[in-house]
Amino acid sequence: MLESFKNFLNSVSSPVTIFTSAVLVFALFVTFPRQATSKPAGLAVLLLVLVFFGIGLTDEHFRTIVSTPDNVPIVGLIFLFGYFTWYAMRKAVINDRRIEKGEPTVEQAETNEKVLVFPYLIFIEFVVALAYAVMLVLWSIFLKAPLEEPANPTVSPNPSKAPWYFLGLQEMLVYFDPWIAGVLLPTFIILGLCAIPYLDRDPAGSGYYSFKGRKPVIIVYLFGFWILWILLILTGTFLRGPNWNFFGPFEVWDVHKVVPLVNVNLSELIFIKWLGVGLPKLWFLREAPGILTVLAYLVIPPAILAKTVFKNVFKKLGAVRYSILVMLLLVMVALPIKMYLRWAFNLKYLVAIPEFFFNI
Amino acid sequence: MKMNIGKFITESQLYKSMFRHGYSTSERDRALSVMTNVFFHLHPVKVRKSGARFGFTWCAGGLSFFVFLTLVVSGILLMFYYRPTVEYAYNDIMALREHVPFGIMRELHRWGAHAMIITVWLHMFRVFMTGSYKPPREFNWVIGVILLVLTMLLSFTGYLLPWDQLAMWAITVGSNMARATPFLGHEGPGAALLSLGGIQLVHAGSDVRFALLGGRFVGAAALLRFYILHCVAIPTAVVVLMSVHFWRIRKDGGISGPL
Amino acid sequence: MKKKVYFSAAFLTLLIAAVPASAATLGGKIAFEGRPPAIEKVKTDADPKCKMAHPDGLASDQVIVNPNGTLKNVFVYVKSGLEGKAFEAPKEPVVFDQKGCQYSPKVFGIQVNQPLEIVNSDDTLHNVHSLPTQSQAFNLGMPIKGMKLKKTFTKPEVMVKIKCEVHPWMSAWAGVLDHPFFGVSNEEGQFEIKNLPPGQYVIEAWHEKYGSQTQSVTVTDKDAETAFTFKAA
Amino acid sequence: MAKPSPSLYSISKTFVWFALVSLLLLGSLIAIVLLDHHRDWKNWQKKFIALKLEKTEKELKAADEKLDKKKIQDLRLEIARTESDLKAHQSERAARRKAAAALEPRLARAKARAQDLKQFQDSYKYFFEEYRVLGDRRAADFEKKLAEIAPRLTEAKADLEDLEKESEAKKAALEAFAQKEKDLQKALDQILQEKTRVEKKIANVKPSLAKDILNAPMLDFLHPSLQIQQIALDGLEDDYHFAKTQKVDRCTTCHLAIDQKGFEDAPQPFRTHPKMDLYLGAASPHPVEKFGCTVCHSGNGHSVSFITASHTPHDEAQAKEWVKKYHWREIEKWDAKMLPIQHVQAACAKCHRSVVEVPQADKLNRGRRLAARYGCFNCHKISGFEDRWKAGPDLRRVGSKVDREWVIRWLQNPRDFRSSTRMPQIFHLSNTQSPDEKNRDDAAIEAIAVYLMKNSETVELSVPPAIGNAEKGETFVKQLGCLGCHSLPGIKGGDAAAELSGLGSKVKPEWLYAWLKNPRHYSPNTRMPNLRLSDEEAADITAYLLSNCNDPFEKSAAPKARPEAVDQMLLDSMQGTMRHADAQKMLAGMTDEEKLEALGKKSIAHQGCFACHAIKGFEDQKPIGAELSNESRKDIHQFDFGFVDIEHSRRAFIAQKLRDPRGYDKGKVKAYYEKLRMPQFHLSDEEIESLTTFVLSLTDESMPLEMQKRPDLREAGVEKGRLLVSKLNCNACHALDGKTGALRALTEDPGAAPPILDGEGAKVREKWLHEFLKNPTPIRPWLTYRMPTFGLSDEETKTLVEYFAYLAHENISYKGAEVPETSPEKIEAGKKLFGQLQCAKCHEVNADSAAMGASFLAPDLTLAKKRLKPEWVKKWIEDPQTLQEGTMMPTFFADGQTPITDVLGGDAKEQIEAIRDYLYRYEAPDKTKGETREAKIPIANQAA
Repeated sequence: MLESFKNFLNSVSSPVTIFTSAVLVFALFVTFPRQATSKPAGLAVLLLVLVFFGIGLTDEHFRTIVSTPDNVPIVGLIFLFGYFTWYAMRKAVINDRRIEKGEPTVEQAETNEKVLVFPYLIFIEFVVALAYAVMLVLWSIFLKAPLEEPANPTVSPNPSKAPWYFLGLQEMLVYFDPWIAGVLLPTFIILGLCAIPYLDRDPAGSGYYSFKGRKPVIIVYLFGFWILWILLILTGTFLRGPNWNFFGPFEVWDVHKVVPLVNVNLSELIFIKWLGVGLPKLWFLREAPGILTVLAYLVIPPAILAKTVFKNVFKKLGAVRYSILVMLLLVMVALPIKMYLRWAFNLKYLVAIPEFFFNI
Repeated sequence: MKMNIGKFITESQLYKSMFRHGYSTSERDRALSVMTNVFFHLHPVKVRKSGARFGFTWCAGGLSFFVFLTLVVSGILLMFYYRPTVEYAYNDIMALREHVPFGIMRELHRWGAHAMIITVWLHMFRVFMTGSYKPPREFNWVIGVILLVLTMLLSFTGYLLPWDQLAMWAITVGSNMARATPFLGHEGPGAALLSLGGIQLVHAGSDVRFALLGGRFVGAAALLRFYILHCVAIPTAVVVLMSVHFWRIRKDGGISGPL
Repeated sequence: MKKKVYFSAAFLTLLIAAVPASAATLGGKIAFEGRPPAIEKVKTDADPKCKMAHPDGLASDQVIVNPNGTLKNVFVYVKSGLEGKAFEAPKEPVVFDQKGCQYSPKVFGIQVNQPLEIVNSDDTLHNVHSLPTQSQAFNLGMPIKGMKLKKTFTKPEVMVKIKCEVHPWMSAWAGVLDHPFFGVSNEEGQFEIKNLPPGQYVIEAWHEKYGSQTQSVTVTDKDAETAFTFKAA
Repeated sequence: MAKPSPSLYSISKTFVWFALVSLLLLGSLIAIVLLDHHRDWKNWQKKFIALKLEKTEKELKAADEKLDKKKIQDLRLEIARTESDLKAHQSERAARRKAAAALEPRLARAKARAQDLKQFQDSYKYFFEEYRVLGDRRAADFEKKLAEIAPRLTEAKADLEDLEKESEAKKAALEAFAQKEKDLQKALDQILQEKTRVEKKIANVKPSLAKDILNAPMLDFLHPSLQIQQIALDGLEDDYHFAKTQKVDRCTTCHLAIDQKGFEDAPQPFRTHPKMDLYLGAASPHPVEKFGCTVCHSGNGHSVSFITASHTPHDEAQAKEWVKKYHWREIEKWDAKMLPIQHVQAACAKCHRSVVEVPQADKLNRGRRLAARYGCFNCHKISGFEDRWKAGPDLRRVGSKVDREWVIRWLQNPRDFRSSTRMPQIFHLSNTQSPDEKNRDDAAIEAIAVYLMKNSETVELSVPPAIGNAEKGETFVKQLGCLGCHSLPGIKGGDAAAELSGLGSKVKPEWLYAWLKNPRHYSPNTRMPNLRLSDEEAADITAYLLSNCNDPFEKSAAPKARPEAVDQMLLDSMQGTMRHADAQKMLAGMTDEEKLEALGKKSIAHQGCFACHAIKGFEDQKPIGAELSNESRKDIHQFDFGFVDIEHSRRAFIAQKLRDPRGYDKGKVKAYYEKLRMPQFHLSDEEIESLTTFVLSLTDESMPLEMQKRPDLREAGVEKGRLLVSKLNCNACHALDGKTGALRALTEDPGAAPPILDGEGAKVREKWLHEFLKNPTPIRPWLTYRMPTFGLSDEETKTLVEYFAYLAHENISYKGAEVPETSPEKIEAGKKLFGQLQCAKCHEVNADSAAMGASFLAPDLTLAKKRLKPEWVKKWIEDPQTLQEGTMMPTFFADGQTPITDVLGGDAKEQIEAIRDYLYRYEAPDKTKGETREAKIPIANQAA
């Protein structure tokens, strides 16, 4: 019974199912925030996750991976961020309701009252800091820091993984070349984060939890954080085994697992499969469709959007900021687009110019 | 009699020179507690009631700072035992595990580092959800983002120091990406264009990864570089930026709240 | 020097004191059942001197069944029951003679470090080659009539073979022990172990051809009798 | 005054929280301190202290029992009596003490005066010298001062000496009173010495409150009695991959008595190391301070805990026990795991390189021998073992020996023909069990047979001159020494060469006859030597050996290759290098026989037969096995355990590979030519263990040169010889170099056994040995065993001569027979002694002595002068037993005494030399010519 359940989970899990279902769950969460942040819903999800872990821990392989010292924080992170997302959303929903009713938000209600830092804030800080210290000490007592064999440049462990907080990037490497996944995307993430205050200029929602008034901003942020960052980290940590092959949560990491690598480039798709002619010899001819596609992706949607959905935004931000905003959004969306292209068409590169290490 | 001794102490010049004021529940004493204490003085005397609530801030920023302090202390203790050379690094870490008194400092430091990343992410998450990056706090948000990146770099540079397989290969995987930096990495797009008289300027021995590692692969030079980055360079930057961060919180109106 | 004598005398006294004054003699008989093997004659042609000594040929002394149906040359000794006791080696040697191209005695007991005096009473080259596994082996050539040599065994071992490399038929057996409680059956098939303190012992009887047998005996302060029986193969 | 600020929450409730978290933090900090203080090794040390205490107390009891109680009692009484005596003379003592004390101030003054004067003198000297050089006139002043002070100093010194003498006398007088007591006390101490020593030891060991305090948490930095023990090894290093650090072993932290005698029966970890004379002991070749522990045992020497030290159990049962006792688990992320005890000898090879056999490492040596025996070195390149010979027979002329059918039957499963064969099974193994694969195996077998026959040269064979007598043949086989290398059905012999069974079903008589007459005629590189058989002997042996047949084998089927299987296999093999259609075309143009030959070639190449057998067409092929030079350090992830469910460790992999070489193919989908190829040797468990030890010993880990056992020129020569000796299998007959000759053990009569060769180098002349090895001639005519002619090359002969010489610590000289110089008198004396000692009784071989049995014969002494070294002859006559234990040669000079007193003044040394000198001029009388010994000794003309 349990085994067949685990086998079922293993067989249905794949990057595409996990990613898609996460996106669906996310959509549900932001579409029905009120229901999602109700206590029963929260408890139900908590219970579900606990049951999953409970079952999982009976599995030797799952237990090994989850209890690897450096993976423990990620398990904690799931619960912590799950809870705080739920909690923040809950507060936002409460405030939204108050705003609807014309009442001030919880924070606004108290906005003119000031309390003495000593003792009220200081005490909270101290109690929390002490509790935090206790947590750290207990963590240190019960979990030994890992120490493997001495470094050996001639023997690489399989899989070799980056520290867990960079595993999202390592997971992106499946879909993009290092120069994008390892350099371009992180740069865009940092720049994008820095740009948030300059792109979201709506003064509403400052200093209190709210959702309704900031829906697009929060959805984009949460999508980026949960789906494109945390989910990828979880996949990279728990579901990627030797040779960076995908493994179900209860699947043993077999070094010898072989999966077919039948990815093709866009140029091959077009010239060989669809047109039935050979690949052009010149790289710019060969890659012309890909380059055009990428350029079109970067140019056409902003123009269309500026006229339609983002009309107001365009007006509010002006051309420069609008371009930056759209560019950031496009790069962000490029990741799931590339993922789905890969899953649907085995597409390897849109543009493949290995001569210049320039592959997209 | 007992009271007298207490009084004798609290009224002595020595005591008064140190504490200056009493410990009573009077408004004045409480305000003085904050104002006359260099540590508490990070805070204003009074804060917005909503901002003081745990439910609002989750104390994530404060905890990030606190765990940073823990890491500084445990890190300094570890520095007494650790030598960043390929001959000794691994042995020193093993010594911490096997027999050095309070070798648990290493656990505290490692788990503290993980905890700090999580708390910093949480802090950013909270700040975003309360819209606290909005004017006038835009720039402090930017500093916060930089601090977040620095936090991860601190952890990343520290990851190499045990010099075991886990460390070396995590750093190898992480730093391999630098190879593909456009123009600056020898396997990055555009690097081939940078040449002078047909001689490649960016190659494995001159690219950005080489600069980071001090070599073509993760070796003795990388260990030393990461050590210095981990113990000196990045913490200094973090401390400086943190000061700015804290100072700006005060200057931007304290813990955020509805306008 | 005198002091030493004094001490060893004192030591001996102590030893004697340690052994209960009452001691018994364990005697017995070695019976032989079945048909005695035919007496083999050995060829002594190679050495004229030996041939002269035994003109009619020399009978093999491997198995000697006495007229009274007992077996000669069986070595009987206390195998266990004396652990933890020490016994001084006697000064007087065991004499081991080579006479008429035969060893005499054929089977004998000797204590560790007790001197073995080897005598050649023949006017021919004799050779005494001991083959112990514990002690140092010796292989002595004795070309002169009447010459004597002294040797000892340093470790207990039952039995040590002694043979001659010149005369293949010559062989003898020595039982080397760290105590004096042993005996060899004589022409009557009798053996005697003297001065045995009371106690529980395992006694073993050994014969060159018929192997060894053991018995448990309890010795009181009275003389006791026991018997072994060897069967023809 | 502002209005009071609002409150956020109740402060007093916060105090509760505050208190709670503070207590929790305090608790966890205390937990840290306690956990930090609690270490496994401390518990072990405490247990050891208890053990040691128990032991020492026993020692104390023993020491106490040994004491002469009566004597102690007497001494004590005596001391008490002297003390009371002393009391009676109290007043006199006081007076003397006073007198002595009175001198003290005077003495001090005199001393001070002498010292001061000396100071002045030194100072004057300095100034005088200084000024004199500078030409200052004050020099004169100081010269004067110096002159003045000298007598004063002398006087002061004399005064001082007088006073000192006086003071000493007074003190002596005072002490005289107590002298007797002191002497008595000394005597008492002497008696109690041992007891006091043990008592002190106990006091050191015994727990005490002070020790408890010093071991307490937070105080244990001061001077704890429980401490980590470590051995820092100067010459040895831990290899941290491109970085090396000094090796440090902390094993002794728990293994506290590892190098102390007396704990042989103690429970682990306190047991004394076995064989202390070989390991750890200060006088042993591997003292613990120099070698530590992990260099042999491997594991993590830095560790002080059971698990991280990487203890490895030797079997399942121990693993279970450890889990129970120590919560043991295997640490995955640590490669240098401790060697399980049954394979620990693998570590010897780290330093003992370039030796054929490692002293005392029986299992490793056995593994190496087995590897040579089964031809492991032929298929697998292993550095250090490149110079090994092919394990299988030469097949370049096999057509003259056996027929095609026999080869087919043989390859089906060699053990069906001969259960003891070393030839492994190659076909029909666990990974070729499907009908298709079986067909392919059968096809490959016939194809190999065809190839071998087609590519075989023919040898000229001669028919035996007469029909042999099998019975006589059997006697010859037993008597000539064949059994040294060969066994026969029902007759136990050596196993270095093939068991001679079923030959009647295998070879043709002409071939066997020719082979026996001269093995090299058929196979130029064979190890089989030439026994110089006469035609008749060879014919008899041929008849005897052929009388043994293997009927079931002869009747067994010799499966034919199916043409479709042959075609398919050829197509598969051609696919790699040509297109399918071309291959088919090529195939169509071949006859069946051609196809088989082509497939045979492919199959031989595929299975690697040529590695062990010389086969035409494969002279330069590289063997197929993987290189094993660094197998013990190969990354564990590179071992493909497939679907075989065993422990993932090197040793488990190797053992399983040896047990079932094709087993790792289990459950895998592989094409015929992709399958594992190592053949099945049908090894016993014990052989597998030894071979595993051997494979685990293969490492390229470089040890510091000074740690390695590096052979000098002589040792290298010995090693070279040892290899040749093992190839030629000299030990099959001779006892030599610590090995008992196998044939000697089989021979009841030691005199009839092949000679012992220990000390041969000191015994025989190099020139003679060289000639003898090249062309052996009988020395001991009564021996039936025959020293064969090995057909050694000059180089090989030289190797052997050097080997014998170096082994006996001799220098090499190819000088011929030198006769020691002497005088006629001495030779005359020698002759006399020779007679009196009756040497000829054994050393003169004649019909009468032969009748006594071989063991009573000794070598012909006429050969001595050419053969033996004069120095050796002297030593030999003096004491043969020391030179060759167990020899039949008796000593005539027991304890250096001669039995003959009337020759050369009864001087044993002189006599021995005389006999020797006589021997070098001795020639045996030829009785057939009626010669007597006397007549044959030409003393006069030789002594001159």
